[in-house]
Amino acid sequence: MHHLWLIPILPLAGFAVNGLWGKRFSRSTISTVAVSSVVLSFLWVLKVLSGGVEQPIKETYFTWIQSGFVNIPFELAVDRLTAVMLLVVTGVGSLIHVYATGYMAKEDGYYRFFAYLNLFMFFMLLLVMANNYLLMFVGWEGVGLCSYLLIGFYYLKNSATTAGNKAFIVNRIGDFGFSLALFLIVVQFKSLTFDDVLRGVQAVPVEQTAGMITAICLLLLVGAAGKSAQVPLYVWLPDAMEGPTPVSALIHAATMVTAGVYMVARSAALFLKAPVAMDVVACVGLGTAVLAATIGMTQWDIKRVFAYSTVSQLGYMFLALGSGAFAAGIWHLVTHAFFKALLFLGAGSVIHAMHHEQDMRHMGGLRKYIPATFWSLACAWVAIAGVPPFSGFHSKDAILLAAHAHHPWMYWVGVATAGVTAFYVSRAMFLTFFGDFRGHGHPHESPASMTVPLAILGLLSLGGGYFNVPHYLEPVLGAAHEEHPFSLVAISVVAGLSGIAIAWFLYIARPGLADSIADSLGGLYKLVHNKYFVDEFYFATVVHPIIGGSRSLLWKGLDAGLIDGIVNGTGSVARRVGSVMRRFQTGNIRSYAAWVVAGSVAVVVILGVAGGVR
Amino acid sequence: MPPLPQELINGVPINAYLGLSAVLFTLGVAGFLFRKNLITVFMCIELMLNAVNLSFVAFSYKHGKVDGHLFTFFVMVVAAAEAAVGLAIILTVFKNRQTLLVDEVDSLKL
Amino acid sequence: MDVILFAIFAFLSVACAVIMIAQKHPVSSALSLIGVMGSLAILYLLLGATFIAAAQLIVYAGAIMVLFLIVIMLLNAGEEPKPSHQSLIARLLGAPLIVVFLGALGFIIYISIPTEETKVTFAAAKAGSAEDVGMALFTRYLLPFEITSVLVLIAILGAVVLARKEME
Amino acid sequence: MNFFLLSLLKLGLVAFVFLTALAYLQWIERKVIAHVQVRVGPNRVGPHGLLQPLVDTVKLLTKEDLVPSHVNKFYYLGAPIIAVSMALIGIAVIPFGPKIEVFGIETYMQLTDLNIGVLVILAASGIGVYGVALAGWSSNNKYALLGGLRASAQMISYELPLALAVAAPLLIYNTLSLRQAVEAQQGYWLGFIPNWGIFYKGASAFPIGIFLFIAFVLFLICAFAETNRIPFDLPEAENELVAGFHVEYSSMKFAAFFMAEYANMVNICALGTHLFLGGWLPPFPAPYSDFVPPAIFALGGVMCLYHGLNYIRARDKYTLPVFGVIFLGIAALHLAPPLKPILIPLFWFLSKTGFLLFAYIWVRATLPRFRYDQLMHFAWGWMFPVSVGNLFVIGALVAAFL
Repeated sequence: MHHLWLIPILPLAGFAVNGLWGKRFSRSTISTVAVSSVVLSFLWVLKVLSGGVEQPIKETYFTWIQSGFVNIPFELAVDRLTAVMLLVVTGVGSLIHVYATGYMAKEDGYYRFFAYLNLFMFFMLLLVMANNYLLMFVGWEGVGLCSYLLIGFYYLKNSATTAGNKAFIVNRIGDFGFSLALFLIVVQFKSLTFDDVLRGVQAVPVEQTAGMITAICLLLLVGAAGKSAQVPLYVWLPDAMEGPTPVSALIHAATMVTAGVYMVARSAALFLKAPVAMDVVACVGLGTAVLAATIGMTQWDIKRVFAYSTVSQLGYMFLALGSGAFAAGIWHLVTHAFFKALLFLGAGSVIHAMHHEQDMRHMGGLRKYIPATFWSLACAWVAIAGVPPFSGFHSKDAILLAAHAHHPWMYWVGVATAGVTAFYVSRAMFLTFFGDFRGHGHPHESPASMTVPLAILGLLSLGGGYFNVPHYLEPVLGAAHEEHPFSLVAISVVAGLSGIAIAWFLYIARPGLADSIADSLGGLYKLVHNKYFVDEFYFATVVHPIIGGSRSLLWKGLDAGLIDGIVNGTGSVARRVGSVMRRFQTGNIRSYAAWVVAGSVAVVVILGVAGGVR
Repeated sequence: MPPLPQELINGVPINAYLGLSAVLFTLGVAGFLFRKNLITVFMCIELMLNAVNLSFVAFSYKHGKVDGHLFTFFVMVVAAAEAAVGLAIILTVFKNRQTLLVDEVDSLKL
Repeated sequence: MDVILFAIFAFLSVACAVIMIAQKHPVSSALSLIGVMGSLAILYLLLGATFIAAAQLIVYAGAIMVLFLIVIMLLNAGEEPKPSHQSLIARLLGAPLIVVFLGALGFIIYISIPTEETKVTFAAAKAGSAEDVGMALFTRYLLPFEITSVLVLIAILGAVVLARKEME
Repeated sequence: MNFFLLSLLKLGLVAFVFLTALAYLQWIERKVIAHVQVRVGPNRVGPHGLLQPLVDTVKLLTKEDLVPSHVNKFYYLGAPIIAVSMALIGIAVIPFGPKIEVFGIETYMQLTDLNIGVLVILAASGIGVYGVALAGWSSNNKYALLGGLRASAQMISYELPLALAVAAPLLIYNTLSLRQAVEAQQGYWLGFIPNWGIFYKGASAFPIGIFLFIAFVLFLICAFAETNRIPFDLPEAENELVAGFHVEYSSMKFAAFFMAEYANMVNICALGTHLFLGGWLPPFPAPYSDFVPPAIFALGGVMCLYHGLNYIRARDKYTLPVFGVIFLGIAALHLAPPLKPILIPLFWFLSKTGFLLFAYIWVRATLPRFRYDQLMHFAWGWMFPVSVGNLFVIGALVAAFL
């Protein structure tokens, strides 16, 4: 008995304490409760994993749902995949909690923030530890809820609440797909437990159930796309940056958005049986990567740049999954968690230093004002740009090689995207830290509670590539192919470096050249800068029709017309009947009683005639 | 004392109990119909409940099960609740219209 | 023995019931009702329902009827005056209805359960001790029990709301 | 031996002793209060006023029994009967000791051992309310009516926490019969701590007695209220309602109410003794405890003799030696083999009950009276929640440890 339940329960307890009594606590108490709860669960994870997980650890607590042939236990399990996720979630989570105590120090609703954050940790841990799809779905919805709450944390800002609603609604679409997938799984495998599904998949020969399994996989993909911001459901993630920066780092970079990746990896067995779905996944991933990367080149808001970078990196992970290298995907998930969390936290530190200025055009030259932030961000920079031997290089490399093995053209697109990635990150770095200071006010370095996590994450994103995740995951996800053709590796590295170089050329060597290029591109630049007008497109095609339709048809027609009509009709009929029946109502209790007695006499007599109650 | 008939010596026939309960119930109904005092009427309801309880217990003796006792128990609890609320209502009625006659309290109509 | 006791207390209960609906004064009715309940408690004992007998005394005689008595005393409800107007149907239909009712009930009991079927003797009682009742109450009848508790809660609230003074 | 005859015998014995005890309880009360208030108390009739109860009884019997003209005769006369009979019923189910054997007849020191004994006592005290309520109402006197209403309201209010407090030990002993309840408290843990209700440990790993002690305190408070004793004697609050519900009563009917009150006290104290203080069980293991009662009596005797030899008041010259001899005699009886198994348990039972009764008197001598709203608020706002919570805790513990 490893008492796995402790891992999710601890943050939940933190949430309960802060949520119920946080209003009366001092800030130090709140942060102590919140941070310690997460750190404790991190330590417990370490204790559980210290025993090694050659055999998956399963703990069934009670039968949750028993209905017909479906029996869903409340069961937590830890295998190596979960172990990796647990380490990332609780580890990075703890760092970000620590960071948040510094970042949010001056904000209102301090206890609210940390209560939500702990609740999120609870649901995320539930998600990764669940041993069946339904429990996973609970965590899935829970993290969605928390992300909604935290995006709308500054609920006085209209944009924040709108962003929250957007995130929530777009996620609903994904969750709809997911739940459909769950229904299909129940129909197909008569169970929702991962093991049963795995067994079922291996049991039946492919050709019989290919259609069904493909459907399941595609629906799962819809869910994953919703949660992990893939085309066409990625639009909520950039807006989600309205939330506080630690939230963007924890939820919208490191953990929640990777839930989709985790889910697909968890269902690897299913996907492997559905090559079509695999290709779809790969294409979606690739498309997302390219799209987001190109948009990222043209944004001025530092957090938005990193948001699009997140989207494109997630695209990479899906590319990996689609090309069958699940382990590589998870690996990139881990490294990405490190350097993207770092990027966001760094951005947060920058914003903190700039007194909540997010526009890169008003920054610059911050290198000398906030060195600690700069150097830690530099680590993330080289990591994401794929500069060997840093973490991003390894995982991205593994993905690209897998893509090459899958479809060579995917490799080339990926490489291009890698270049673009390197470019926009370098652009952000140059605009922020180099050149001369274009802002106003005096930037100040952030407190230790923020810089220390930055430093730790910096080290991780430098060295994180040497956790050989694919090797560790072999028992779960099968062996990754090992050969590293030097040429391919070299090409991707060159792409990355060239991206950096171009950025240097455009923003350091020849400042202003970039704008002129943008003007010369004209329409194309506008198209990209306005995110391909995707939002506008959705509004025109989906949102407006739905609103209009429900107003005219559902409200005016169905509700006001039909339902009210039925209700009023019933009422009037009742009144007409009553106008007759009220003659009997003299208001005298005893005459009612007499009637009752008469009725019972009738009953009794009939019974007697019928021959008693034998 | 006259000697009892033999078939009565070895116990009371169950339907004597049932008959007793029927009689009590009918008396309760009669009281409900003919009494005019709200409280008395209310007590007649209690009497009916008791009569029914008796038959419940008798039946559960007949079947050698305890279920009838539980019904009786529940009836008691419900009667307690009913008494609390009903008497409160009676108090309010008296407070508002200074009467306890059921015939006076008949404005709930048309 | 059983027969004698049954005869005594059956007679007593009927007599008390008659007195109750015959008496003019509420307090007398209440006391005679208590008499009915007491004799019923003895009959329960004869039927082997020891727990129910005790509960009958504690709950009915000990609590409910005390409430009645208190209310009667509070309102100082005296004799019933001649009613101003009363229900026609109750006056006309009442008596015959009741006679028919009793007759039909008796007939059903008579035809349903032959006299010689079950003989009630205290010794032969199978169930009814506190253990049996409790066991059944908290296993098979748990849900009704819970619901009843909620009902009682609601009743308490209702009584409080009805009886409290109007706040100015 | 014939069951009925035996029961009649026991009945007569218990009735005689019990009624006498009631009479003397009142003497004891007067004495104790007197000494608490540094007075002498009744000391005219007989040595140390020992014959006072007798005289009181004679006086009450011979007093004119007047019935006010404005009362409702039937209930006015019935009320004291109800009160006193309901009070006396309780003693029927209370055991005084274990199974004994006299002249070869095996019998229990108890009138009848019902398997619902506790419920019977509760029911009796519940019906007893009518005596008071009817007395108050039928006296046709507003003080009496107020007293009766107060009494009935108070008694049914305090019956709930009382029943809940009583339910707690029953939950643990798993019986409703007082005899089995006492038998469940046999034994000692750690060899010397008695396994009584308030120290109960039994087979459980956890000393549930702690919570039973809370229940015991609740029980005592409710007992005071249930018997209309100070500090809860609102029904007869002299300075508010003259004498409350029995203001219109005189002579023996008046005495009947007092008898009822004292009988109730004795019953409820005996109940408390059986449920919480281990009934007739000695406070430490038998071989030693058997010598305690005779030792105590002997000590008393010796002291009496000593004080009698060098006396202060002339009277003591004769009385104290007599008492000394009597006490020594009693001590001797405790040692006599045939009586020993009867007297020793009886001694422990009576001493515990007597202690509780003494607590009654003690409190009466010390505490002031509540105000009525305080009384009710205390019942519903404090006693009831606490007893319910306590019962919950004990239930959980029983489920966990027993």
